[in-house]
Parts: sequence; C-alpha cells; structure tokens
Amino acid sequence: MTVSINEISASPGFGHDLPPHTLQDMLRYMMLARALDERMWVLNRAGKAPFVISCQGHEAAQVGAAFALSRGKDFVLPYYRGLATVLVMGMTPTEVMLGLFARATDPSSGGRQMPAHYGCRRLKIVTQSSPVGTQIAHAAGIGLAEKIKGGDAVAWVSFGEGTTSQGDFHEALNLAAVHRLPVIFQCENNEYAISVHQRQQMAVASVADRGPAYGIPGISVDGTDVLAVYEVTRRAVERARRGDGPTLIEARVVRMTAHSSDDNDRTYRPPHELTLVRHQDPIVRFVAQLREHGILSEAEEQAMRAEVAAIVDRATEEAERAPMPEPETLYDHVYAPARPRR
Amino acid sequence: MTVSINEISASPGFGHDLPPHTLQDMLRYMMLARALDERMWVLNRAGKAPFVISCQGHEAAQVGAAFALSRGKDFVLPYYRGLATVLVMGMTPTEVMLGLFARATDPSSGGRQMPAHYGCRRLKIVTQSSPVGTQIAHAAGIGLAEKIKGGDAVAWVSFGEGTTSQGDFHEALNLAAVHRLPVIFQCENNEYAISVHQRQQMAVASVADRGPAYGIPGISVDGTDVLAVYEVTRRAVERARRGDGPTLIEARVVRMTAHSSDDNDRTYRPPHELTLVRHQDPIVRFVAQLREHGILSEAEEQAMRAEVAAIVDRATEEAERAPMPEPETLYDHVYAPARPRR
Amino acid sequence: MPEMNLLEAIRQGLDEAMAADTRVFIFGEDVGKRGGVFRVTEGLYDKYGPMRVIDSPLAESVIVGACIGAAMNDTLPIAEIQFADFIAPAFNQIVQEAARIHYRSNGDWEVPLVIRTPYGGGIHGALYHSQSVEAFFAHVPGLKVVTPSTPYDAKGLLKSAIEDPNPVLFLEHKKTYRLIKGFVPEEDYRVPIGPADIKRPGEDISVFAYGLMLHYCLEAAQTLAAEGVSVEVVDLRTLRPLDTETILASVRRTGKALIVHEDNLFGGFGGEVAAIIAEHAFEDLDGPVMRIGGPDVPAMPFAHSLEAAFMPSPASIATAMRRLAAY
Amino acid sequence: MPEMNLLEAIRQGLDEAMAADTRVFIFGEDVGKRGGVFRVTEGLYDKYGPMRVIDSPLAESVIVGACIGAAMNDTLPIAEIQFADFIAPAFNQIVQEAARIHYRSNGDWEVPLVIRTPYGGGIHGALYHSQSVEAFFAHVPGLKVVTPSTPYDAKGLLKSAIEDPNPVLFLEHKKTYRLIKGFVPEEDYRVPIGPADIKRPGEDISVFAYGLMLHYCLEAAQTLAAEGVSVEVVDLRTLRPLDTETILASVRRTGKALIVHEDNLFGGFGGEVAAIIAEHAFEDLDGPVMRIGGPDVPAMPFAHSLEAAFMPSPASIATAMRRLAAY
Ligand SMILES: Cc1ncc(C[n+]2csc(CCOP(=O)(O)OP(=O)(O)O)c2C)c(N)n1
Ligand SMILES: Cc1ncc(C[n+]2csc(CCOP(=O)(O)OP(=O)(O)O)c2C)c(N)n1
Ligand SMILES: [Mg+2]
Ligand SMILES: [Mg+2]
Repeated sequence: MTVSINEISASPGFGHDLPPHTLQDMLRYMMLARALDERMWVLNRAGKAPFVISCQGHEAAQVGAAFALSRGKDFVLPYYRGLATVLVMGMTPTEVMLGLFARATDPSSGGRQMPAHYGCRRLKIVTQSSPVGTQIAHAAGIGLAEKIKGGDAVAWVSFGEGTTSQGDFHEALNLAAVHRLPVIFQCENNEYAISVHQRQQMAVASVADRGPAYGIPGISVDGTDVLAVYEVTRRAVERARRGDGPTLIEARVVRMTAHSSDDNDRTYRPPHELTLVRHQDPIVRFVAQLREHGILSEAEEQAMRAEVAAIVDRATEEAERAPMPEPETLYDHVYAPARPRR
Repeated sequence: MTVSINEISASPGFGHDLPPHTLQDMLRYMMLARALDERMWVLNRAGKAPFVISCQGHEAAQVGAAFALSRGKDFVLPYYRGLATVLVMGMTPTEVMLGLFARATDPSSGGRQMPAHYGCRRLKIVTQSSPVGTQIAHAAGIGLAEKIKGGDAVAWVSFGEGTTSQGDFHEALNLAAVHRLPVIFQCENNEYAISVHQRQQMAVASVADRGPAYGIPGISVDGTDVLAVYEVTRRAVERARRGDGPTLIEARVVRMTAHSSDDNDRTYRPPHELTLVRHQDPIVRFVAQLREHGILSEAEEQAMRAEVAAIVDRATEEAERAPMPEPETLYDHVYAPARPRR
Repeated sequence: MPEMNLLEAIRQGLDEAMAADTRVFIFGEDVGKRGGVFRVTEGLYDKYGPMRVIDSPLAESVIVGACIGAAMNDTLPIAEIQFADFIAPAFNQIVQEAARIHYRSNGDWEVPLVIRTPYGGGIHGALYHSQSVEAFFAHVPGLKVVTPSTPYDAKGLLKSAIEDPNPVLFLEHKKTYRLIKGFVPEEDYRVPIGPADIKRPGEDISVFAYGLMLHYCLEAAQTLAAEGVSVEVVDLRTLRPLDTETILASVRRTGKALIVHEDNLFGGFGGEVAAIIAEHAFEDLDGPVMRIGGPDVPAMPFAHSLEAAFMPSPASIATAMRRLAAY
Repeated sequence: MPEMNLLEAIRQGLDEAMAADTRVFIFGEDVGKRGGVFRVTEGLYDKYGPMRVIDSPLAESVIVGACIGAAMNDTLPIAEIQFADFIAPAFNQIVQEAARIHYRSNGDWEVPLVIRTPYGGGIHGALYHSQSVEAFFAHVPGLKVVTPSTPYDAKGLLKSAIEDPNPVLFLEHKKTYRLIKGFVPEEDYRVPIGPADIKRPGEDISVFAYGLMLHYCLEAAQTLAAEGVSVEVVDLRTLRPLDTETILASVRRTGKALIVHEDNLFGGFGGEVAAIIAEHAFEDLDGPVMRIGGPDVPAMPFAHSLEAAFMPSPASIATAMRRLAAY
C-alpha cells in the first residue's frame, strides 16, 4: 500500500489548480518561516536567544500540508520543527518571537517552555511537550473524540523519523487504524535524530513502509516539493473527513542546520552531506518552479523578501520590548479552576 | 515479505525427516501439557488451585517451536500460556505443579508469582512478569548481548496478538531488526485478548503483516500444525544463527478455554465459536497425522496417554506435599549480594 | 437509601454521569461487552453503546494518551487501567503530559480526564495484581489523586472527578470492591476532592489512612476503645491536594500521629504526611510520628503465607496504636 | 592527583570500567560518534568501537528493556537516558522489570544494570530538561539510587554501580557537570553504594542534601559559620539504600534537621528523610524537622525570571538554616 507520489498524483496541471495568489501565499509562508528561523540564529549568536531549533529544510513539507487543512477547524499537533506549520495556522511572527524570548505574552506557554514548543487553543494548535512522540497519541485521541461527537474535523500531527521508534507512535497509529479515526500522521524524515542516522534507527528505507502494518496507507512524498505534499495531504484529509480513516505520510526533507543551537553536526555528519543539503533547499526549488510557470516575477520575489524581512524586524522588536514573566506567576495555572456545571 | 507456510515449506516428506521417535516425543509433550493443564482446572474447581491460565490450543505452536531450539543453549521467554514450551525446555511436571500450588520450591519464583509465570536460569527460561510485552524487549537485549559476545545462541520469545498493541513490541522488533539480532518473535494469535477480538485490536488480518514494517520476515503459520511450526522456526533459527537477523512468526492458534479461571468467556464469545474451537484441537490433529503415516498405533497412543496421566498424578502428589514458603522468606532476595570482583 | 458495595457505587456513579452528560465516555481494556474484569462497567456497553464504552487495544500508554487528546477535544473521557500495576506504561503520558498540559500552556489548555484503576492487595493477586501506586502520582503537581474507602465517598468523589477540569487519578482498592458496603443516597450528590474525613473521632491518638487500611484502622480503633484508648481515625480520601489542615488540627488535639498504608514504607505516601506533621505540629507532638507500611520488598507475593506476611493487619495496627498511646 | 570536573570524572570511570571488563557496554541515544549530548561518552566510541558504545533507537523503554535482557545474558550494560525527564517511557521496564526480577525469580536471575541520566535544573532547560526524578525511583525496592555530588564520589560510585549485581539508577546533576571540580586519584578506587558522607561537620544543626543542593548547602553553611552557627552538611550520596544511621547519629548530636532538595517538595524524597528522623530521633529533636524543596508546580519554567523563582538558592537555604538554628 506504500505508494510514491509519482504514482498517485496524476497532477491535473501545475499547482493542482491552485490559483496563483495561493501559490504565492505558500511561498510567502515558506520565506517567512525561513527568515524568522534565520533571525533566531542571529539572535542566538548575539546572546539574545538561548535556544534555537530549526525548521530550515522542512518548510515545504509543512506549508504544503497546512494548506490542505482547514484553519481554526482542524487540529494541528506540530513538533518542535513546526514553525512553518504554526505560521500557516495563524500564529503571528511576533507571537513566535515572544516564545523565543520567553516573554510573558508568549501564547504557547507564557515563557515557560523552550522555544518551538507551540500551542494555542484558539487556533487549535495543541500544546506540545519535549518528550518526543507523546503528541501522536493525543492526535489519535482528538480523532476519537471527533468520531464520538460526529464532527468532521481532522487531527494532523507531525514528528521526526527518529520518533517513530517510540512505542507511542505504534500505539497511536494502531488505535487510529482500528477505529478509522480522522488523523493524518506526518513524519518529517530528515534522516537524523540528533546524530543518529536513519540506518541506525530503522531497517526500512521509508517510514511509509509502516502504514501497511496498521492497515492504513503509507505514502512517501518528496517533502521539499510543497505542491506534492499539498496534494497527498489534501487526499488524506478528504479520506479522513469521509470516515475512511488515517493516513501515514512520510515527507522526505533535509535538516539544513545542526539539530539545535546546542549541537554541532560536524562531529557526526560528513562534510559533503552538509554541502549537498544546501542544494535541496525547498524555497529555492519553489521559487524556480513559480518562476518557470510565470507565477512569480523577479520583482515580485524581491518584494516578497523585503516584505518578509520587514515583518521579521518588526516581530523581533515588538517581542524584545515585551515584559518577562513576573516571578510570582510561577505559581499560576497548576490546576484549572472548577467549571460551572453544565 | 509476509509469506504463508505453504509457500516456504516445500516439505521434503512428512515430518520434515524427523525420526519417528522424535515425532512421538513431540506428541508426548503436547499430551503432557494438555493433561497437566486439564488437571489444573480440576484442582481449581476443587478449590486447591486459586488461579489457572491455560495453554490449551497452543500446544502445537509451542512444541513445534521449542523442538527447533537448542535446549540449555538458546534462551526462551515464554509468556503465561507457555506451559508446553517450558516442558520441552526441561521444566518437570512436578516443578510446574509446585508453581501452581505456590510452593517454596517452585523453581520459577518460590511461590511468589502467580502460576504460569515461568523462569529457570539453568534452563535459560527467562523469568516472566505479568505486564504484557516487556519480555519482548528483554529478548532483543539477550540477542544484543549475544551479538556483542560473538555467541550463536538465539532468544525465542512468545506473546499473544493482543500484546502486539504495546509499544514494547514495536520498540523491540525495531531494535532487533536494526542490529540483525538473533531473536525469534513468536506471536501466538488466538484472536482474543481476554474479551477483545482481534478486529478491535488491529486493522490487519495477520500479525505477520507487521514484519515488513521492520524490514524483517513476517511469517504466518497454522499454529495447530506442530510440524509446520517446527519448520518455520527451524528456518528462523538458522537465519538467526547465521547472523541474518530476527524473524516474526505468527502462529494462528485457538484459545480452547476462557482467558483464565477468573474469566467467563460465554459473556463475549458466540456459542458456535466455542463449539468450533473444539474441532481445532492440535492434539487430535497430530494424532490423526501420525496414525495416517503409521507412526503411532492405537496401542501406542493409549500407552502414551496412560504414561502422561501417571506423570501428572505423581507431579500433583509431589507438589501438594511440598511445603509452603516460610513467612520470613518474604524478605529474601530483595537485592542480590555483591559478587567477587573478576 | 439503598445499601450497596463500593463497586456498585462506582458503577452507579459512572452510569449517572454518562446519562447526565453525553460528553462522558469510557475507554479501556475489556470495558465493553465484558464489563471490565471486575465488572465495574457491566451493563454500560448495552446501555450506552460501543461509541461511549470502548474496548481499547491492549496498550496503556495510548489509553491515557488518547484520552488526553479526547479531553482536549471537548469530551470527558474516563480511562480504565485494568490493574494499577499496569499503569506503568502510561507513566509518561500521565506525568509528563496530562499533569503538565495546563501549566505548560499557561492555562490555555485543560485536560478533564479521569483515570480509574483498581489497586492494592490481599486478594491473592501476587506481585503484579496487588500493587499500590499512589506515592508515584501523589508527588506530581498538576494531578489530583483520590482514594475513596466507602461506597458513599466513592460515588460522590467519582462525580466530582468527572466534573473536575484537571486530570484525576481515581484509585479503587480492589479488596474493598465487594467487602465494603454502605448506604448511598438516591439523589445526586458530590463529595468534594480535597477534604479529608474524620471517620471516627477520638482523643488520644490520631491515625491517618485510606483505602483498605482505613477499614483496618477502624477495626483496630474499635479494639483499642475496648481497652480504654480513644483513637481518631482520619480518612485522607484525597492524597493530592492533601487536606493538611484537618491533619494538623487532629494532631494538635491528640498530640500523637500514626500513618498507615499498604504500599511499601520507604518513600511511600506516609513519609509526606509524617514530614508535614513533624514540621508543622512539632510543638504539639507528645510522641514520635509513627508509620506503618508494607515491608520494603519489591511486591506482594502470591503464596498465602507470604501475602499474609506482607499485609498490615488490624492486629499489627492495634499493636502500633497501643505503643503510641502508651508513649 | 589531577583535578577535573564531575563530567570528566564520570567519563574516566566509564573508560576505566570498559578497559577493565569487556562485558561492559554503553547503550543510549547519541552516545556513539556524538559522544552524548553532554559529551560524557566522548572518545569512547573511537576507543571501544560500535559494538560497545551503541547508538540506540530513540526509544527509552527498549533502551532499558534491552539492557535488562543483556544483563541477563552475561554482559554489564550501562544505559544512558539522555535527560532524566525522558526516563518516563522506561518507567515500566525499570520499576516492574529491572527492580523485581531478582525478587520474583526467588534469587535465580540478576540484573546488573546501570542507568545513567542527567537530572536537575538551573541550566535554562525549561519544563522538560530540568526535572528531578529521584522520588519516583527511591521508592522502589529492588533498585538502588545514587546521586553523587563531587567528582571523586561520582567516579567511585560509578565503578561500584557497574560492579553491583543489582539495577542502579545513577543520577548526575547536570549543572554540576562542569561547575563542580575536584581531585580524583589516579589509582583504582571505589566509593561504596550506601554510606552517606559528612561533607562538613558541625554542631548546631544537621542539613541533608545531594546533587547541586549539596553545594548550595555548603555555601550557605559557610555563610552561617561567619554568623557563628555551626552547620553539619551531610551528603546523602545514596538515596536507596539510605544511610539512616549516619542521618540519625547526626540529628542526635545537633538536635535539629533540615532537608534540602530541588525536586518538588510534596511527596519528594525529603519526606522520607524527615519521617525517619521524626520517628526515630524524636526524643533528640530540639526543633521541627524542616524541609526545603522546589515549589509544587509541575516543572521548572524556561524564562529566567521563573527559573530563578523555582530554584532553592544558597540565600534561601541560609535563611532556613538561621530560622532552625534560632528555634
Ligand atoms: C522521549 C525523548 N527522548 C529523547 C529526547 C531528546 N531528543 C530531542 S530531539 C531528538 C531527536 C529527534 O529526532 P527526529 O524524531 O528524527 O526529529 P528531528 O529532530 O530529526 O526533526 C532527541 C533524541 C526527547 N526529546 N524525548
Ligand atoms: C500491561 C498489561 N495490561 C493489561 C494486562 C491484563 N491482561 C492480562 S492478559 C491480557 C490479554 C492478553 O491477550 P493476548 O496478548 O492476545 O494473549 P492471550 O491471553 O490471548 O494469549 C490482558 C489485557 C496485563 N497483564 N498487562
Ligand atoms: Mg529526524
Ligand atoms: Mg490472544
């Protein structure tokens, strides 16, 4: 049942009939994510952001998928590389920067969590923790509740390929498969779990090979191709809303940075690979595609870059000005207050 | 990579060239397991054995597998239905009965564990607990140590199909696959986990479908056919000893009793199924096969039954006479004493 | 007011909660047609159907993990863990997820989840069907831990737990299921999570317990009464948040404290209670703060001789009471 | 005698143990080429090769579970859990398996396993890279739990742990890794598992601590000394089995006890120490048994302002010492 995108996507035309402005929007989100991410590293080097963990190289996989979801209706459970995901779902660049600086108004956690642990109830971005894989079970449970309630929202959850080794991955996929829950499992496979290569993580070539073990489709897609990811996700969403159950999608991506700002990947990654990765930049690829199809002029691209840079500047400034959490707030929200009885 | 026994076993002749006395031995162990098991239920009804959990219906799967192992060399990690397994590996009927009665000399636990939680270091029967699935990880670790040491023993581990839903199943198979560890994973699929049918446990028809998810062979075999199980296990053992890695074997068996003496399966199992199960008795089947091939006469069968009955009588008497654990021994063996430095 | 056992009270509580609020559902192993291995959910599958009483796969981590997700999607899940011993695979989901979600999201998300599980021994359950697990979870901020000992409290606390917007671990001592009977009102009532309950007032010593041991303490107190010693027996009922006020007030009156639990002594929940008393009622203490707990062996064995040797008994508790009273 | 930090002492201990006994191997995430995320195993992969320093899949349950199996097949595994916060998925394998195997097999099987893991906060690690987990595991009979605070102790205890036939949880406070330096002898030595160590003798009050807090207590004791108060600081070093003799002897001398840990107060390890003192040194107490612990919030936040508010400090410890001394 594992199929590659080439087989399933008899693409109806470039961009799967998405209008040009939508295609430009996709690119804009990818660029925005990249620009924010790059700024974070600059701030890190400047001693202003103690911790950065990157989305670089994963943008297409995330933007493609998120564009197939319904904002404010579907639940997303992105892992720590999900910057582009949360931007598309409605988190603002300033809000992202508030998290980086651990400010009191950080919507994800009020500065309690490390950066990149996103969450926002209003946007149905489900709060994430650091222990990897736990969110996969939550996604299955959100799907279960949706089925019980008879709704048609889907739960979309992302995680790395290393995380598929956790028992929670297995338990959640199995549960979702048994009950045909409306869940989309997106594995962003960048071939590394910190320093551990996929070869030491699993004895299969593709995470998608695991779909059939649960009786669900396992689809492997080039995760640097935003439109390919959009298309497989769109189909998976349709399938989920129809009540036909979950889909496992492997988006093959590249990790363009070290694991995090605490890591130095030159200790375990061969130099030629570090060069190679630079040539798989999903943004460069999408720009070229749009250019080729006459959807993005050189001038439009430059304008977009400038627009994004300005947004990042403003977000950084706004966030830096925001106040730190007050020490007494340490004691807030240990327990939720009783609700009025219904 | 999932193959059925029909495809792989171009059987060289009945009994895979095993000599007649070996075939009779196999039957004897199956009968012995059955007779012991049936006696346990009698003792339970008589108020002498507070807890029984059965091997009935699983005998062929266990005896066939165990005959492909090397006694005293290979490790076995049988789950609580593994009565026939431990008998073949060398545990005596009296020792089994000592466990049933929770006697001080019970080799598995000195009366500390529930019956059917087997263990004996001398026989390389690894001590088992009740939380299901944990032993699968231990088997992988035994295989890992064996690889590190450069030995050629294998680890054979069994569990039910319900247990495959646990994360530990997944994590252990994955580890064994990555390092090509000498481990044989035998799932004894009796279609129920207490009251939960396989349909609510997984969305695949066969547990063997999960082998490919780890890059290892997944083989489904009729677990009421002792010789078929013998043959697939023999090949898996060869493969493991050669360093080619683990195999997942699904032995399709029947649960001929309630889950345990605490269960009443008429509350969840349709009556016709309870009848049907009686017709899939692996012992009846093997007797017929041996008779057909002239390897077992009616008289030999009767003699064997008498022999086994006598053994069970003696085992029961010996075990009943054995002393209970002294209360003070409650405090023994919390910690192992320091070893002399090597 | 009908009399029923603790198990029936819990079943009735579940039934009424499900009837009153369609968001409530049950998820666990064998909870459906089988009605649970202890029959707590018997009849509910037939009454509420397979979408509200759901047999889970045999996987505790996703039982809890999925219920966390469901709780975040506007339902009120009740997870059943078949035996408390088997809660260990769900430890990560309970401790790192359920308990921390409200805090880590700065109050944005809530996890209104109840996890019911039978614990404790004395029923010949051996090492893995007899364990007490309260100490592990009562240590975790963000969780609530409830341990009812009577049918009345069980039903009332269960309803409070289901309505609580926080994750509540609901521990049911399995030996009390059928052993302990009591009157349960027809009308809809609650027992609030938090307050301890003085089950027997007394003057000479204060004894703190919960679960089966509460009943053993009451029995021992009865014995002591005949000997002229007046024992106050306090049912802690909720272990987190703990009712330290009631505890300290009792000790300030009697000057003497004994804590009893079945779980292993070392690092058990009694240590916390003792420490609170030793720090905050120091001036009122007329004797050492005493504890009785299960012996420090890995778990309760199967053989009757060994199980009996493990369990604190009314007699051994009475002995300790005498010693403390005489101090 | 060379000076080194705590991290280097552990690395040296691992190196020497691997050189001395080919049965010793290391299994964990990123322990190979990467040398561990804290660099504790740096160099060992090159020296001992990929069969003895093995990068595990990202799955803590099987890290511990496989090491249990390996330990039963005549090797001496050292499992590394990358952060103590991530030990939760392995809780089942540690508590239900490793800790109970010797007991449940009536002494037949042994599990000579060491589980190393960095714990504790103050390094801006936020909710999930700062946790203390000792209370969960010190409660479990069959486990040993070790918490060294100095390079000398760390190396000596590590070697004892590797040679111990029982599962040992070896907790390394990550802030002490590079902060704490000390002299470590060239020759092969052991620090036995069990005995506590009086790191600073004193007369007026007894303070019990471990890990980073031990150093904060020593700092505070220094401050108090200048004020004329003599503080005895006892490094518990091993939490299970606990050296109650040394603890009680100290309290009997000073009459006053303070326990300090970074973990959440309620249900934390300090409760057990306090309870032991309150019960067994009652007659010698001249003041309440006091405790300092992390506040009862789910975990330590990321923001500096909040992390600082969470951590006990030398100053807050000194305040408590003063209060106790003045009692
Ligand atoms: C349960 C758990 N164990 C270990 C870690 C430490 N850790 C953080 S990220 C990571 C690697 C994750 O790899 P992968 O799933 O492939 O995601 P990627 O970072 O490559 O996108 C590890 C080991 C963790 N966060 N949680
Ligand atoms: C972790 C855990 N959860 C629950 C149980 C309770 N339990 C005991 S056996 C069993 C069913 C096992 O089914 P399966 O794996 O199919 O084995 P079978 O009994 O059918 O041979 C359950 C749920 C347990 N022992 N361990
Ligand atoms: Mg990765
Ligand atoms: Mg089964």
